[in-house]
Amino acid sequence: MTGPELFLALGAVVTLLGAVRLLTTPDSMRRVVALNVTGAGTLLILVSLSATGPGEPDPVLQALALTGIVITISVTGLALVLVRRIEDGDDDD
Amino acid sequence: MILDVLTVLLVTAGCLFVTAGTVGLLRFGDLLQRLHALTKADNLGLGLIVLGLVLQTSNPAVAVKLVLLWVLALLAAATNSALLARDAELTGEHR
Amino acid sequence: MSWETVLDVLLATSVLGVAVATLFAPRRTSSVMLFLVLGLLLVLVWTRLGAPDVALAEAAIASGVTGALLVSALTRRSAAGSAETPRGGWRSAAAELAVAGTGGVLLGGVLVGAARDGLRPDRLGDLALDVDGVVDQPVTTVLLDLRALDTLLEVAVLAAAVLAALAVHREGESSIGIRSDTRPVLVSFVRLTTPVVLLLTGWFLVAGSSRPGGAFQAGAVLAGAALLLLLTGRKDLVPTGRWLRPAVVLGLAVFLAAAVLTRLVEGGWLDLPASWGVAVVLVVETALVVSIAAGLTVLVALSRPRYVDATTSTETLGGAAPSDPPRRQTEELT
Amino acid sequence: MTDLPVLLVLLPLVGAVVAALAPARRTVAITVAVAQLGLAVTAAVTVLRDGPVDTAPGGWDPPLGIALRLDGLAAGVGLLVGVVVLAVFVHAAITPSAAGSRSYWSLALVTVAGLQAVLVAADLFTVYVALELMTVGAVALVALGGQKALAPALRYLLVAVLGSFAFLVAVALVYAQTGVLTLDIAAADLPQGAALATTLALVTVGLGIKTALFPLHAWLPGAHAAAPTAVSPLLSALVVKGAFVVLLRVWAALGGDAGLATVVGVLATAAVVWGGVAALRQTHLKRLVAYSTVAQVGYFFLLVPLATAGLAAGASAAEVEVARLAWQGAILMLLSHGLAKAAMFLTAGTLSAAVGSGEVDGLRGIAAKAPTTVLTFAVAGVCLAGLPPSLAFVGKWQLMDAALTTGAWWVVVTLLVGGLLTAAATARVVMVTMRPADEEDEVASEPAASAGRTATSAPAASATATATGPAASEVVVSEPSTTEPAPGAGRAVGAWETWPAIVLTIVAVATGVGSAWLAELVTVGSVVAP
Amino acid sequence: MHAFFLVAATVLALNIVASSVRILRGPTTRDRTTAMLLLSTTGAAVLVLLAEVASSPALRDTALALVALSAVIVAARISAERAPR
Repeated sequence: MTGPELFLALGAVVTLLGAVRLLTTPDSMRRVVALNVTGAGTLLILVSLSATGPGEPDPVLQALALTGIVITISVTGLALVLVRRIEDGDDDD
Repeated sequence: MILDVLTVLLVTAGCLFVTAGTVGLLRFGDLLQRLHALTKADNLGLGLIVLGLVLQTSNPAVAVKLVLLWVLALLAAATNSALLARDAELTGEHR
Repeated sequence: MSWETVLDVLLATSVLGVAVATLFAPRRTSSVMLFLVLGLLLVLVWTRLGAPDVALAEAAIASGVTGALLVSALTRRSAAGSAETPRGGWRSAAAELAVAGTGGVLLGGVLVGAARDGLRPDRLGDLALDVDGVVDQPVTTVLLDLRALDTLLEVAVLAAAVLAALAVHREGESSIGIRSDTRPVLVSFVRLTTPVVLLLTGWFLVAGSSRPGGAFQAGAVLAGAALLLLLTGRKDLVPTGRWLRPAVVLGLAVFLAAAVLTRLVEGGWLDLPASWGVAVVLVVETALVVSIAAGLTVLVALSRPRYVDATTSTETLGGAAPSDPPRRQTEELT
Repeated sequence: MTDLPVLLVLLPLVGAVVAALAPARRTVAITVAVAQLGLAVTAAVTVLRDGPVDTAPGGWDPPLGIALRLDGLAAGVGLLVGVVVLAVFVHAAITPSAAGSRSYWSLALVTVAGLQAVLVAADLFTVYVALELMTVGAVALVALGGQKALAPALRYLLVAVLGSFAFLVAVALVYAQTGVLTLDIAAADLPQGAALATTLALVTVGLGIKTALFPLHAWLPGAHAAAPTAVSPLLSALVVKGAFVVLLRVWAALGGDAGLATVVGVLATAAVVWGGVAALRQTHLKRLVAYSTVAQVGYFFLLVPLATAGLAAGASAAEVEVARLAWQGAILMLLSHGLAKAAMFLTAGTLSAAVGSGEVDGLRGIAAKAPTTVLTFAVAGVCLAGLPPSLAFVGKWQLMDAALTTGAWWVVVTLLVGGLLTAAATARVVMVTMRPADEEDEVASEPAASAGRTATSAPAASATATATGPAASEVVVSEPSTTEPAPGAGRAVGAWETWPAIVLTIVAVATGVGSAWLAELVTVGSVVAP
Repeated sequence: MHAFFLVAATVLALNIVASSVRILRGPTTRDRTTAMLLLSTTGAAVLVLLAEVASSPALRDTALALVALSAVIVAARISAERAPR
């Protein structure tokens, strides 16, 4: 198993771990963290795939990873604003 | 050649200091001692490594960038320590 | 066994360990901080995988600004955190680990198998490396030339998230308030670091056409500077009121204008001509930096807790003071 | 003409930017909606006449560049988008507080842009980005429903993004094997084997979440019910469909998998029955309508087991014929559901606002005050149930035809049972509206009693809790929302308020009468094209 | 030289793993923030070493971004941590 293949398999495990945790944890903040771990796992898959080829790393997959990063932070930001508004509502009682 | 030897010495020393900082962070009993570990050992560690690498480059831009990195890290650590230590004193949470 | 392998195995093991610790840590604060460690380890992994662009983006965005977001969103209550205990204890954690581990190994096996069988000489990436685009950096070429529509839609995703955050925001749709901290140590720290961070922003923006960097990394770093200024009460330097929404959608608007312009002049949507394509890329990227920085700043500012302490005040510009209309309690039933 | 696919995406995006800044948001949004409908009609006519429109914005030919493809499916669903968006925007413009927030217009336009991009994208990664755009827009729209809508919105966001990640892993798997992202080119090179089965499974789970396929549906009723009146129709009628179209595209391109198709068939049947029964048991009007969407989604998925044999390489002519019948039937049902469900959500919102209560039992006597609105709700329900001469009837008939040809009697039973359940749920609501509203005290005590009754259906939902997370026990604090006034604070139904829903219902019936062109349109450029 | 830098990077990476124990154990958020800062400094050191190994100057930029953003994170945390008077 080469380095990129090791990270490829690792990416699959991390993705699944995050996904399972996202579905089972009750705390909304941790669900957001779990979502980000899942995202990190899929990034690992994309970027390690870019390095599996014989030649230079694949720029297309790296570009896809960059797009994924920006989308994930947008989603995370929105999710945290929602968490904040939900919990601020709780605090007032 | 002499530069290479110097680099090896400096980077090795840097690694030792960082390791000492980590050990301190893990072993020291309270926050103030840990802050001490961080600021002393860690920044000295990064400084030595940066110095070692500056010796390897002939490009002044790279050297400037490396030193900038060190200064930034130094500032962040100092600010963190000053503010956290003050807060910890005020609330007594460090004990 | 070479040192490269040692480093790779060490990194892979610690990524796995830190990921598990992040997901199962008993407290919110530990979970969030460990996620930052995961981000740091991933930066190192990306460098090992020959992806400096992704490493830079991870440091700036995925670990950097995401870290600021998560850390800001921690309330003092949860930061002091004793309330949360993982549901079900170690048994359910072990079951989850077993399920996810098994599934992950199977999926990993399929992926590795596919990557081995699928190694072909004419991968898209190899074609992209040979493309003679308007910029020299392969990743930037893919993002802004070959797959510009993806990037346009991605910018729209960020804009939509920020507009949504402003829409659900309590204090009104066009202003952000943030609790400032004006202790001298912090203020002088910000005064010293802001110029450096601004310099970095410019460098990443300019560097993007020839080496790793670009609008997203630059925008994230600029958002960092804006946050530092907001934290120390310098609202005069950051658009927080009337100019907020225009700043948020500027990047999308300029990108759309570029699409229409290229259609009208060159005949193809986002078809960058060799002669003035570089100019289009630079203008679009500059507008994107502004929007990305404004957007990320809004998201961080609005996810910060609203303290009810009498000693501190949430100052807002352009919006009404926070009011608490009466609420009734309802049970969520699913 | 090659501009059409790009225009369909960029026009609503431009509208969103302008609506985010300009003071005259409504005017901008409605103008864009009208132009959008014009584009959709042009697209449908063009596709019917000349076949699919392929284009590659950026000037790079696929696989290097991004491929966009306006085929019959995209044009057909695009027509639905055009009609529904215009009707909903008009409703939102003339009805007080239906939009929920000033930001409604730009966020709705962003969602429409994402949806159109999902429909025309022929590149797998572009589909991923477009799905995310659609999801973020849709979640934002839900969140406009006030404090009570925030928790459902968050849940929807987290679960839907998880689905996107599953899709993204599938995309990575396809790229690993073929080295391209263009769906058609990749499909031609993809070898049979474990990787293909995994890809299909990931796509089905990922998009199954976004389409709310049973048992991945638990996020939907909360989100669709808590959303403002002018949002629920967009979500139920359009956003859910976008994800389904992608699923169908990928299945059709990759040839499907017989084992997985059986699983999907079982889930689809369960969805129809479970969603139908759950809808009957709801006491909250919008939740009732939302659960019926869960059931209807089951109908569309029945296409998968019926058509899979005909999608595989080397299928016989008879198998392809069955696949074509099923394809047309399911898509016609999808279009009809979009029209009828949008009308139902609009009238449900109007009725709830008129009586000042979201509960079904609060609707007593409203038939006398707002007969047109109740009638529209009833007719839309009849369309949904698939009675002649509605479009849904034509679709159902074709699906049954396909099922009988292959001997899949269980599909026929499912379709009949589902129709009965839908009709029963509609009838229940209509009967309540016609009961006299004299028992004031009982009305006042309704919310508490009904909350208890809803709770009894919780055990049934707990089976799915593992798939969607334990939000069941979350306590949500809500403030008096703009979309749902406090009990007793009803308002008069505006003179023109019901018209958008009436128009939608008329279209649902009228297209049923002359649906041959529509059936032809939705197969253009697909594997089952005649 | 190449191998030496790699060994040094590995040693520092080991330090990162060790320090994350402090983040897990706390006990206070201040301890965690302090550990975070140590980690990002160490991470920056690894990056500048790897920049020499892979002769990729972009990694030095990455190190700068890392330290700059960790300063932001620390400032955000500190102001939220601020002791009530």
